[in-house]
Amino acid sequence: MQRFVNDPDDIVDETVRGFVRAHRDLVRIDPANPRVVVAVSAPVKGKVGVVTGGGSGHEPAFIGYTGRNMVDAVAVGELFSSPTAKSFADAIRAANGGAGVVVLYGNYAGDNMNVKMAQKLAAKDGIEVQTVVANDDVCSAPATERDKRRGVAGEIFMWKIGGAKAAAGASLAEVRATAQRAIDLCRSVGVGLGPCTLPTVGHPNFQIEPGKMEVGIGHHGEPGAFVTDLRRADDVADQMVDLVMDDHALPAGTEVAVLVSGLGATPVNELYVLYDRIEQRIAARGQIVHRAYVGNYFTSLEMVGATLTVMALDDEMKALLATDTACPGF
Amino acid sequence: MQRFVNDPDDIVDETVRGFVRAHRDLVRIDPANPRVVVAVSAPVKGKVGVVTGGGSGHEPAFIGYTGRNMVDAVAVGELFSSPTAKSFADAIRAANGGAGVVVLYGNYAGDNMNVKMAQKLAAKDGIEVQTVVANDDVCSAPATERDKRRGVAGEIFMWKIGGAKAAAGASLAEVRATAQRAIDLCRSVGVGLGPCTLPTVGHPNFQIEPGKMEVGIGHHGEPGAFVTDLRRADDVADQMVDLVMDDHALPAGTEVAVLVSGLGATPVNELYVLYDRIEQRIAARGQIVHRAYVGNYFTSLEMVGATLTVMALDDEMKALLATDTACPGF
Amino acid sequence: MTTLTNAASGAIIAEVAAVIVANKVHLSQIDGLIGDGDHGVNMAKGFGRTAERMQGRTLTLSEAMTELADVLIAEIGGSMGPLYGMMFTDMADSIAATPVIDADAFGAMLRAGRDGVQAVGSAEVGDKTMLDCLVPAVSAYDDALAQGGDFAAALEAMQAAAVVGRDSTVNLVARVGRSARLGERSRGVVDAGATSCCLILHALADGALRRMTV
Amino acid sequence: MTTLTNAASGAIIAEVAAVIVANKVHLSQIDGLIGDGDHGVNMAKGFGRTAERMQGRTLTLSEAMTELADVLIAEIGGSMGPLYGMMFTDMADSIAATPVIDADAFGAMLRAGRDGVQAVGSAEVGDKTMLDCLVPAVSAYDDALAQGGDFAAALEAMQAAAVVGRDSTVNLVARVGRSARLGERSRGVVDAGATSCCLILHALADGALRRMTV
Ligand SMILES: Nc1ncnc2c1ncn2[C@@H]1O[C@H](COP(=O)(O)OP(=O)(O)O)[C@@H](O)[C@H]1O
Ligand SMILES: Nc1ncnc2c1ncn2[C@@H]1O[C@H](COP(=O)(O)OP(=O)(O)O)[C@@H](O)[C@H]1O
Ligand SMILES: [Mg+2]
Ligand SMILES: [Mg+2]
Ligand SMILES: [Mg+2]
Ligand SMILES: [Mg+2]
Repeated sequence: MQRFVNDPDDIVDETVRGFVRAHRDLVRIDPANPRVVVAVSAPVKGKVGVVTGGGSGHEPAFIGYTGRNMVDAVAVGELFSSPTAKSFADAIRAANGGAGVVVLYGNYAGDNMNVKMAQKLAAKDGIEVQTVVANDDVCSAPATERDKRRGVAGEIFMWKIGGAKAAAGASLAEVRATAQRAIDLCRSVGVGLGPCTLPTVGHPNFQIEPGKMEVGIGHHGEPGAFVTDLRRADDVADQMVDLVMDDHALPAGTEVAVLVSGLGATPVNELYVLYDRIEQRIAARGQIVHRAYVGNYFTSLEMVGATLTVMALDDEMKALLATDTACPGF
Repeated sequence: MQRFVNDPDDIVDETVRGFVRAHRDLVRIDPANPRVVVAVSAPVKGKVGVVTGGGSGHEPAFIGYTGRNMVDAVAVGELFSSPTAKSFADAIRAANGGAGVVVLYGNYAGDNMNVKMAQKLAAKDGIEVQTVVANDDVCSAPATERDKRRGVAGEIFMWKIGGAKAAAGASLAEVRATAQRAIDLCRSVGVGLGPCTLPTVGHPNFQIEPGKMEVGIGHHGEPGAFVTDLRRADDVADQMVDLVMDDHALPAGTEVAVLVSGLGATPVNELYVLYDRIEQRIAARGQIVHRAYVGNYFTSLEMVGATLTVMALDDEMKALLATDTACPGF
Repeated sequence: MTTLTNAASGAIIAEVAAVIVANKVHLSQIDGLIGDGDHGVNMAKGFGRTAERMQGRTLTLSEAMTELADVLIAEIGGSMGPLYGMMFTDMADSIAATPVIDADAFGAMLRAGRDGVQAVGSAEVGDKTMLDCLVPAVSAYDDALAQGGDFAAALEAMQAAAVVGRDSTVNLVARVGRSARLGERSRGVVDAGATSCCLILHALADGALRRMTV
Repeated sequence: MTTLTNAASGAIIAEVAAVIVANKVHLSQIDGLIGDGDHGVNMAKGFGRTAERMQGRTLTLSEAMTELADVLIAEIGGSMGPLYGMMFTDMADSIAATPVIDADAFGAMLRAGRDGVQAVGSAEVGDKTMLDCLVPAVSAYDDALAQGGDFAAALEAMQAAAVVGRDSTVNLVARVGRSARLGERSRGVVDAGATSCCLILHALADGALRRMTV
């Protein structure tokens, strides 16, 4: 494995330590739990706490979105594995400013279980906890079973909107409802061109044949909608837009925010090649790109590929998206 | 090739187009030259213009550092190939606010030639041009031949400092001198674990055997100081720090800025694993990290590996580094 | 009546842990076939740490189970943390106030554990998970008692049913967890969680059988 | 006296371009051995575009060279843009005011081109570059004239020396440019730039020889 690694079992602890060292102006480690990253600004008295968490290996997600007017505390799991219920509970405690805490996380079995348990643990401390489960990945289940869909890069918009709403002084119910609306307005799709390897496992977690691509792939290599020939970037971009926008079914003239993220090993210039076509295709379908993000925002170790997220906007969402934030991930 | 690409010959034009679409709040394409990216804020009347340029494939460098209080205009070359003299000249014209233009670029044969010619072309238009040639890569030549060293990720600090100084209203001579001092205060080293492939060429431009690493590798795969066994991340980090800091020879207590950049395909978490040790090693050697940047700041397509840049700081450099900037790359 | 003393049975959990640690590589290998190959690592980490922390202390069975559950919930995460964490939490709670555990109390404990796993994981028998071992094993225990069997006979019936349940996963297609990604390709291989569950139930029953007093 | 009419010789550059375009793959293959494999692509792009833009227009030799230089400088970049760009700029400038080019004027033009390459690239003979072809070829031209040879003889001497110069790069170690990264490993292979330079000088001389008037 051509990697920078010490003992593979230590990679998560070292990542968190290095991360907090590098960004100590914005984040710190929870003294109660080395697997919880907390914004230096948190907790803010009277503000709804915003928490997320998930497996590691997606950096800058999840920890990178901790900061001012963003997520207050993040529970950190092993590579591609849910954080413990205790870490979620400690993150909830660290974020708690007395106005309740909202946990904004992705729809994965382990996360669902651990958040559920953390909620009970926090309830014992008298902290009111509400949750939003992101399910923006269109290929992970049909539209009729949206609750089965996985959460992917749309979570970044959910955090940004939820963080901004909480910073604006909204109540727990309001923050929850707004973050829920944010993720409801998001649709995402991933395209995988190459696998990644967990350092503790030592071999790729799946295979993609040269010349093929897996459309609809998940953030841990979950199987896509189909495997097909890898075509020209413009065709791939068109297909990604169509998958997302067909599911979205937005009225003509809707403004959208677009996020194109590399999965880890795809060069940044290719993301811009995709984006060049994505914006044109969205325009051709009648929607208007209000704002775009292109880069490595939500990765899967060194997977080769990219994800597209499109979020429909209205005036409130635009204002919240424009809220000034400070976090290492943006 | 598992890539998002149309005609490989179009990749640069499409990258620039996608980039400017995505970041139109900050940048635009020069109407006179599709290979010149200009800050929407430029030119600023009476301000010294700041220009850079280089081959493509290093995104977000170079174009990503165009913006407010940063670089005013960037000349864009083919993949790993210097921009034309005309593009450098057009970038100089686009950045020119009447107070002269400083070109802050890296020490490569093609860039040296094209900038030299562009300077002559701009002189015909009556624009005063001065240059700073970055040479922060310690392994590319011995300390006694610093003028032969290549410019690498230290350029980012040079741009940030030069951009901030120009924004502060300094004269051409002052901006040049300050940017020169910034790069003189920088030392960098790269470690390569895997090669990259130019889409137009179709095979890797060099090889690194599994289990080996190339210490001192350049941004285009230029050969390193030596090839050795790939060791534990902590050992690699120590070696990188020692190479950079031995060359630096800074007094104890010196504050430094640190930039760790992935080369393209190394997962972000590994950069933090390296950084965790880098900061400790720097501290053990007696210097103090004032500020750190960790991420994909200056890449080489999908090369596997990382670079370390350490910049010595004084009060002026700290103030300039803290200047508020807006560009897609940060 | 045959019973088990709660106070004297904490070491059963150390024995369960020893079995899991001994099967670390085996469990990871099975998980590697259709999962991500870490089940043995995850399990050995949680159970091994508990065994270490129990060393030199005398715990009741319910205390030891709570200790194990706490490690799983606080330090393991993933799916195993909550699944086995809730199983042992609910088993511990069910006997916490029972100094002398008879066959009925033991059965109630098993049912509590099973229900805990189902409550947190929302999986069903047939989904190719640990439940395909746990659910029939607990039923076999209950059935043996209902049919007039004694404590020991019920435990042995549970062990036998656990093996059958574990092996039933070979012909199943995974519908939850990581292996579900493979669909039909997940058939033909035993489930890792069912395998660890079978090991746990066996060690638990063996420990109980060895400590029974009349 | 044998001369060349500037006004009637623009097409020589189209002929030079045709030779480069025809050798696109060959040049890239050579560059691929110890460089990045794009020399043919870079050259064909610059020379080919110039040929296209010259089509249907009648240019003088100096105008055609300026046209070529402008494309190289404005559209090719890299190292070839400035190197061949300055070579043709300086050659064009040297004959721009010379309607009738005699052997001396042609020699001055060659020297101007050589000096242009050296000024912009700062390389030396022996560095394994196009200069290993260009410098001895220009010297051979001068020497032939100095030794009493006529225009045609000088051009032929230049062609012969260009081949020898090109082949001299086989045994050199690259000290500048991309191949320098390979050090000793760059020995044994001909230099791509020297190869293209040899093609250019040959086509230039052939074009001149065909157009000479007495
Ligand atoms: N919802 C669930 N209910 C019960 N058991 C489950 C559930 N999801 C997964 N499992 C069990 O977990 C096992 C895998 O455990 P492990 O490898 O440790 O976790 P992970 O899949 O996160 O790597 C599976 O073999 C299966 O038996
Ligand atoms: N400083 C220089 N002076 C003269 N020729 C040079 C110089 N640097 C490189 N060359 C020539 O350039 C050739 C390579 O050209 P090309 O492949 O088009 O550019 P690149 O190396 O940028 O890919 C080399 O074979 C060499 O002859
Ligand atoms: Mg796992
Ligand atoms: Mg597993
Ligand atoms: Mg090249
Ligand atoms: Mg080349």
